Amino acid sequence: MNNIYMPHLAEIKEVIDESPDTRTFRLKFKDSDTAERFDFKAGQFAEYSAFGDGESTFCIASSPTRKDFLECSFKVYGKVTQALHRLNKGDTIGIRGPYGNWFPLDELKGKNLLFIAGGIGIAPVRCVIDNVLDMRNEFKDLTIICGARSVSDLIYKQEIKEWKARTDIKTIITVDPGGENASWDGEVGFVPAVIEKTAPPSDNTAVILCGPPVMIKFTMPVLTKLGFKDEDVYTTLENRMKCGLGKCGRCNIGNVYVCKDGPVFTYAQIKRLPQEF
Amino acid sequence: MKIGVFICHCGENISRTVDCPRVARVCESYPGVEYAIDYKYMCSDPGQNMIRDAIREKGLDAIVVGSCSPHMHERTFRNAAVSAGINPFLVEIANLREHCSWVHDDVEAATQKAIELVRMAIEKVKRDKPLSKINVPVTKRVLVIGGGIAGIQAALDTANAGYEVVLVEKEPSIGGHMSQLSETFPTLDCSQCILTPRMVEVYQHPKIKLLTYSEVVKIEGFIGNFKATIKKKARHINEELCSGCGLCITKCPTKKKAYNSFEEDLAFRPAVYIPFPQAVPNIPVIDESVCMYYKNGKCGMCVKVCDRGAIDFDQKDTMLVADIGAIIVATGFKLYNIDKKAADSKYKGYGEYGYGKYRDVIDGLQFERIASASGPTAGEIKRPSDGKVPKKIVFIQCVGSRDDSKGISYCSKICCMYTAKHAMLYKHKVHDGEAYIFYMDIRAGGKMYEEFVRRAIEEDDVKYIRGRVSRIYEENGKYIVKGEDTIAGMPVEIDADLVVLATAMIPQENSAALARTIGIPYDKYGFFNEAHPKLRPVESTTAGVFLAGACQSPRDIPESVAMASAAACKATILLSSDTLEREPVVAKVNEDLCAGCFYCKKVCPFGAIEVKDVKDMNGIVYKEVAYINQGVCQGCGTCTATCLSKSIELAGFNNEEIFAEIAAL
Amino acid sequence: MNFKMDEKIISKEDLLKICQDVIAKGHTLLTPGMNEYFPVKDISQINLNSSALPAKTSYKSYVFPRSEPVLYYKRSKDDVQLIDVNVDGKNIIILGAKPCDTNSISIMRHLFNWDYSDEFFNLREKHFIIIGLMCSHYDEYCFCTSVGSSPVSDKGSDIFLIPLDENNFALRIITEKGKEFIEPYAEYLKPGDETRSKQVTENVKLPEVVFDSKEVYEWLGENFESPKWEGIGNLCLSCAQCAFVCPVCHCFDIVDEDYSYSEGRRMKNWDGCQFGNFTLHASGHNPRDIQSKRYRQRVNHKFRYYVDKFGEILCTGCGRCSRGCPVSIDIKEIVSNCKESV
Amino acid sequence: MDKEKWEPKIVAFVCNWCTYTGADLAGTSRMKYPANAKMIRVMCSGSIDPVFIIKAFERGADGVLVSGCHPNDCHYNAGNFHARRRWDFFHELLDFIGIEKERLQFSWISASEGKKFADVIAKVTKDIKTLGPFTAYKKMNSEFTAVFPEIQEVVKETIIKEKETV
Amino acid sequence: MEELREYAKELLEKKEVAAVIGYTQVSENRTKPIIITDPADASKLVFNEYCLNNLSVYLTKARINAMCRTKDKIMKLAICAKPCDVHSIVALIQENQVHRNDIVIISFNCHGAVKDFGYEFSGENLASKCITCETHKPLYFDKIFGEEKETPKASDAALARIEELESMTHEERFEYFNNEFDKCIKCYACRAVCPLCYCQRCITDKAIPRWIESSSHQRGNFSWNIVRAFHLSARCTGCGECDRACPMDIPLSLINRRMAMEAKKSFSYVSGRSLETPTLVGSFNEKDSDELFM
Repeated sequence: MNNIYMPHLAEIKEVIDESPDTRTFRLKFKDSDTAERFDFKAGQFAEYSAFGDGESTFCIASSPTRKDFLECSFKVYGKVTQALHRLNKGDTIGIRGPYGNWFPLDELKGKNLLFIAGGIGIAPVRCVIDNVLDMRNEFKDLTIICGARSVSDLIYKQEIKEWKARTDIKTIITVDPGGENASWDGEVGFVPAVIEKTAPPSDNTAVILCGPPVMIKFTMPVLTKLGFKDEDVYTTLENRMKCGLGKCGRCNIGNVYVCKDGPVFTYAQIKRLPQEF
Repeated sequence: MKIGVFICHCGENISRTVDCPRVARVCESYPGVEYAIDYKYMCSDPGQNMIRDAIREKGLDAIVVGSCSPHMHERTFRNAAVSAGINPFLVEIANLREHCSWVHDDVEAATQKAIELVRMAIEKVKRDKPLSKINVPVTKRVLVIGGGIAGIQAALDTANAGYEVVLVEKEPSIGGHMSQLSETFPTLDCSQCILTPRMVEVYQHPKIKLLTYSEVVKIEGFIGNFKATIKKKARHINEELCSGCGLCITKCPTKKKAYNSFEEDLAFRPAVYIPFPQAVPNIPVIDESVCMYYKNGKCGMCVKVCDRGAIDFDQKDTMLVADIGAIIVATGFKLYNIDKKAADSKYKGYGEYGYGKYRDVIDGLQFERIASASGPTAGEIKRPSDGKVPKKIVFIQCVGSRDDSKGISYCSKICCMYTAKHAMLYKHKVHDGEAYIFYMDIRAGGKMYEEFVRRAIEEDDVKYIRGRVSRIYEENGKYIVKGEDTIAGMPVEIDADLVVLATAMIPQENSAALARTIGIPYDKYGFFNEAHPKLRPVESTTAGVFLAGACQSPRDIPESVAMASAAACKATILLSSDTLEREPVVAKVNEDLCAGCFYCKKVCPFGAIEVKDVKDMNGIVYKEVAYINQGVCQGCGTCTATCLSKSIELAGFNNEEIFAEIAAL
Repeated sequence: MNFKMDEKIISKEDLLKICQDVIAKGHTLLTPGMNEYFPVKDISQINLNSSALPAKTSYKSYVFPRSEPVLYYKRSKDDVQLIDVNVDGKNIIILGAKPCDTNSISIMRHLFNWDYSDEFFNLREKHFIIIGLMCSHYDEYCFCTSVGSSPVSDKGSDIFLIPLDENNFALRIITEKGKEFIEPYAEYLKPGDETRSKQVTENVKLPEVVFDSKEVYEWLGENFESPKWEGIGNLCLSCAQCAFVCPVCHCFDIVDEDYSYSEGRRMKNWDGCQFGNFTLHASGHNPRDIQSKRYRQRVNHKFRYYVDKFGEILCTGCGRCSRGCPVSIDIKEIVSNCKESV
Repeated sequence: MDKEKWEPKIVAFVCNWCTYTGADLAGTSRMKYPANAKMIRVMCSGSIDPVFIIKAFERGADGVLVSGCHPNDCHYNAGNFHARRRWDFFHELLDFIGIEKERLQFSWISASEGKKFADVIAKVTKDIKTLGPFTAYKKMNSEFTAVFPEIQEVVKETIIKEKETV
Repeated sequence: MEELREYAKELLEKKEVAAVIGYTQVSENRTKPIIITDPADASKLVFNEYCLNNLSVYLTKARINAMCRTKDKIMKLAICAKPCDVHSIVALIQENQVHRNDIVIISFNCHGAVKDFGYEFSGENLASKCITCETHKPLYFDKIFGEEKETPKASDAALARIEELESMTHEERFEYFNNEFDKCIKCYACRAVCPLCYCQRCITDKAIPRWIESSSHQRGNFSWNIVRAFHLSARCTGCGECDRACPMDIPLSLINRRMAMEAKKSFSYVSGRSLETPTLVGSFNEKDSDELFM
């Protein structure tokens, strides 16, 4: 029987502590066939199992262009993330996926890209960034604006360092006021304020925006002011999901099932949905 | 999470019945266990180093030690873990010695059980959260409850150490039972003579605030931060104005209206009185129940004679509130009232001895007053009924004590000594008198105690009869004491003039109610429980509350004084630091989920739970939730089990941890 | 799937003989009782009564169990072993299904098969043989006619029965599956008389059509923020009785449960959109935090979203949800009065 | 099933101050008692939730013991009094639902009653052995045990045996 | 009836109350709850033998309480309550969910309510709780309507059932209850209608730790039903709403009643009868029976 709820097993090859409550797992499928067949696009998500505690949904954080391993990052919130946090290198987890739609990178080729990420929202954005960097010449200017509550909450410090080192990307990192420390050399301020200050040009530019709802709420007016169109802003919805298959009904908003019709939506699409996310 | 498992052999204590290497091997195969090893003595220095090294080298996040009871070495292993950088609350102990190897013979069964015990600890430690100690400030003032010799000693020691003391005594004067005694064993020195200077010292001490005729009605708060509410009963005499001249007492027309309780009801007193001449403070009290003024509004003689205008008929009870850092409870004892005023229902009386029926059947304290130079007979031994000097006197020991059938199983400890003293005093005063003592055993353990009893027998010719008295009845002005001599194996009958019963020492009236007010446990008799019978004899289980004297169990004077000094010392240790660290095992409310039923508040034994208002955007209260004062909470967790919505968790023993233990079974 | 209507006549006695045989073959035969569709142990339990109200619950749980394992797992330190579940492919014959129930499986089929196929559902459905029975009674909660069905509709049935008189039924073979099922019993079938059955069906009193589903669809689209929802939300107590007795509600939850230290299973359990924690995020955020939003979701999902997505109303008009509602909230009344002001 | 060989699984929830310490004393005094009971230490008998007992039964416990300080001897004054009321109802409920009273037992054991602790454990173990495995509860897992036949053999065997007797 | 409507209208018009929670007629033998905020709607109120719901469940609903709190005024809630519903209100007051001064209790002289909607009121169709009811007059109220009438006689079938169950062996009882609980579909209608199940998040919805398995298989159902019954022990006032709400006809109130009998027998306590008596849960007596403990 083709059991759509049956996950693939993967081994935790590496555990990276990004911040006190956020972790990245580097995963490798136990079955090499699965590893070969597991194809995904930037923005898609998966269901990760900690057997005994359940499944949790988060995006795939590594780029589809880098196939030797899969990465995911999660923040400890609930039962499953707590259980995942207890696991060590060498332990086994389950993965179902990839699910959902993706950022339409093919359509965005030839454009400038502006990446805006806050908190754990940087995980899907990182996937896109890495993907884009692996085909750098297909895109024009790249700008990354990335925010965290404090320096210690900032995740992907290693990746950020690499992005910063590159000359073909403009990378701006900010922490919320009060979250800086003595050695902090980045910006201090909330993401919307930093965007307003940097004022990236809006022509021929698509925005990839991920972060907590409150950040998105305050960022959108700024983007509009800077001339970005709702259709050019791509973001993700984070409704609660269980099955990831468009069955369990949990993520239904209006006539979309976020897990199948999403999670990537343009801001224009989101505006047309019932505001239940 | 990487867990290290360390299995101790405890020499052979564990390894004799538990296959320690196998336990370690099996545990290593459990998820999350990074490292497992067994060792001869985990608590030894090399053992602890092994733990430290493993934590550092393997990058362990938490450890489980399979060893002796956590009550033995939990602290040792926690300290070891802390020194290697692990939070002490990420250490769990599996009790493989007391709960396993020592109580089982079968190696296979014991090993299997040991594995399961360790597995439970592993699962618990996986869910343990790091905790840190709670700091609370300390109020530098001690409350001493009870002004007997123990309370006096505790107050003086504490005050001399430089801390403020509030001494609360329910009677009009301090002094307690010791002030009633004639002479004290085994030295036969005058009780009043050694006590009075101490009483005066208390009165004059600048650090001691003395509240007589007062009672503690409420204790709130917690160690270092108690709040005591004290009821100062109306004396109807202005303490500020009274000079203690005593004119009101001598002029009071109600001369013999009330029994004098200080004289154990062997004498009378007027409506306005001081309990005894050396009373501290030397300020009288007006007894409303007998005063003419309160009966018919007339009289007022005392007002007329008091030139300082100190009489205040309108005085009311007042409530004082004091911030307190530590409490010393020294409420003492009372004597078992056999049928005197319908004895406590939980004890069965001694109707067969005729106490209360025959005026010449008295108890030990009454005899003390008769023998006392300041007593109603001015120290002459006279019997209460007709004032005749008794020629034959019978003392009966263990009346109430050591008698399960009457409800008291314990030995009152001091009766053997004071009865010997009584007999001796009698013989010293009535040289031709005969003194008989019925005893069960003579318990004279103590410095010079045995010698004292020997003296009574050998020098003063006190006749000891080993046996119980079955009945006492009156015949021709004599009291026929029928008993048996179990050594001679024959019945005994003595026609006594006076019978003195050494009745049991029992806790003060309402000791249980007081214990609940303060929040300390007590035993089935009402004696307060010490925290540990051997190692913490003067501490109650409630942090910051200490015990002194006979409120904890029958004690004689030197023991009471020693306990008082010890309690004072414990209290001053507590007060010597500005803040104190508390174990973080306290409960916490999830305010989002709390439904505000306050069952938790109802069950909290410490009053640690308060009502907290949750307001909406307009500042209107829309919900009330429970809030736990972490300083007050003692961490019993009763609230967590009572909470229906499971919105309270006890740190260190939270529900997830216990579920994990159950799941690992 | 629909074949040319083929109508026969069968006597009650013969029908019961078929039932007897079905049971003897070890198939499950379900028939409606007062509370539920129950497996028949003895044919005396069968009561083919067209004038009964729908049982309190439908036979949904036989195709979509209220709680079923989707996999078993066994953990050890470095590995996890997964064991797949075999859905028991036992034939289930549902005898006397109400027309308001027969349709339910085909409505749910869309959901369980768009893109990803839920084989748990499909395998069970494959082994279903639904023998519908015309309905001749309705109460104040019935509204099948308003959602495009009717008491005489054979939609969703493999075989449909129409009582002609006390002892005889017209037997319509609707699907190939039905045909296959009935073929071995051809001996019991007598030639049909369509005029007779037509006469019976035409005489059935139909519940009044109380709303137009298209209008409701429109209204819902325009009145997402209507104050009406608040009023209903205040009355509704947030249980999921309505969802759990509904023949087409299909939301579920997935949870793991351990059975021992290392073994356990992953369960797929019914869930209800009326529960407050249905959409609750682990972070504490809840998109549908109050009952009015949840009730709005329920109605919208049934009468608008599902139509958008799959072209059918997610409702069969059986009225179970309203009949069982502890506070007597009547979905029919709500949608039929939707246009009235609050 | 070999009833002689079968060893019951017993969970004891004990308070830290009295019963746990009493058990320590039993150990220090080298008293012997059966190894069936595994102890879970909580701070006070007042903090034991009835759901713990249900969880223990779910996890295959055949019997549960709850033990705390004697009345008035509670380290926290009154936790055990509240516990006493709670257990009165819970025990009555379980009895009504059809769970034998011996499956869940209670005791007050003070820190000085090492002997009593050993006796109580022996008694509970004996009672449960007499009652036999808690098959009624374990049968609820039968679907699961079919998948993992190697676990909980006991249950399976008893179920088979029961079927045979029927 | 007119008096009731007039009174409700007056309360609303004078803005003394934010809403009146009452009953309205749906069809001949059926009523349903209604929350009235507009004085004009007061005419929809009814009170009769078909007023079956225990409306006190609405008193703890956050959205309804929110109606009482406006920026400038805090208003009361009026509630129509049968004398037995007043017991629930008393329990809610004791558990700090409602303050006596925040509500207006409109009560009635009651002579019973129907067991099932849709049928005539009679001795046969009499709610189980009415058979043994001793409070035909409310214990607490602000306004009372209706005349005193005789309650139809009926036999106490529930008690007979309890006695019958108690005479069974443990195995038989376990079998019986396990089969009953097995029917449970975990719709939690019993919880939703229970006035005393007011928790913000029920124990069964907690995932860390998972207190009760959410699956509605035998084990999960068994746990849920035990915990539900235990949490209501000594609290349940016997309104019987759980029985009525249960779509699977599990005898929930039978267990509640059995536990209430225990409260009465061992502690002489009946829940929800007096505002002065302390609740049984959350209090203790040193003299409570020690029988259970070795």
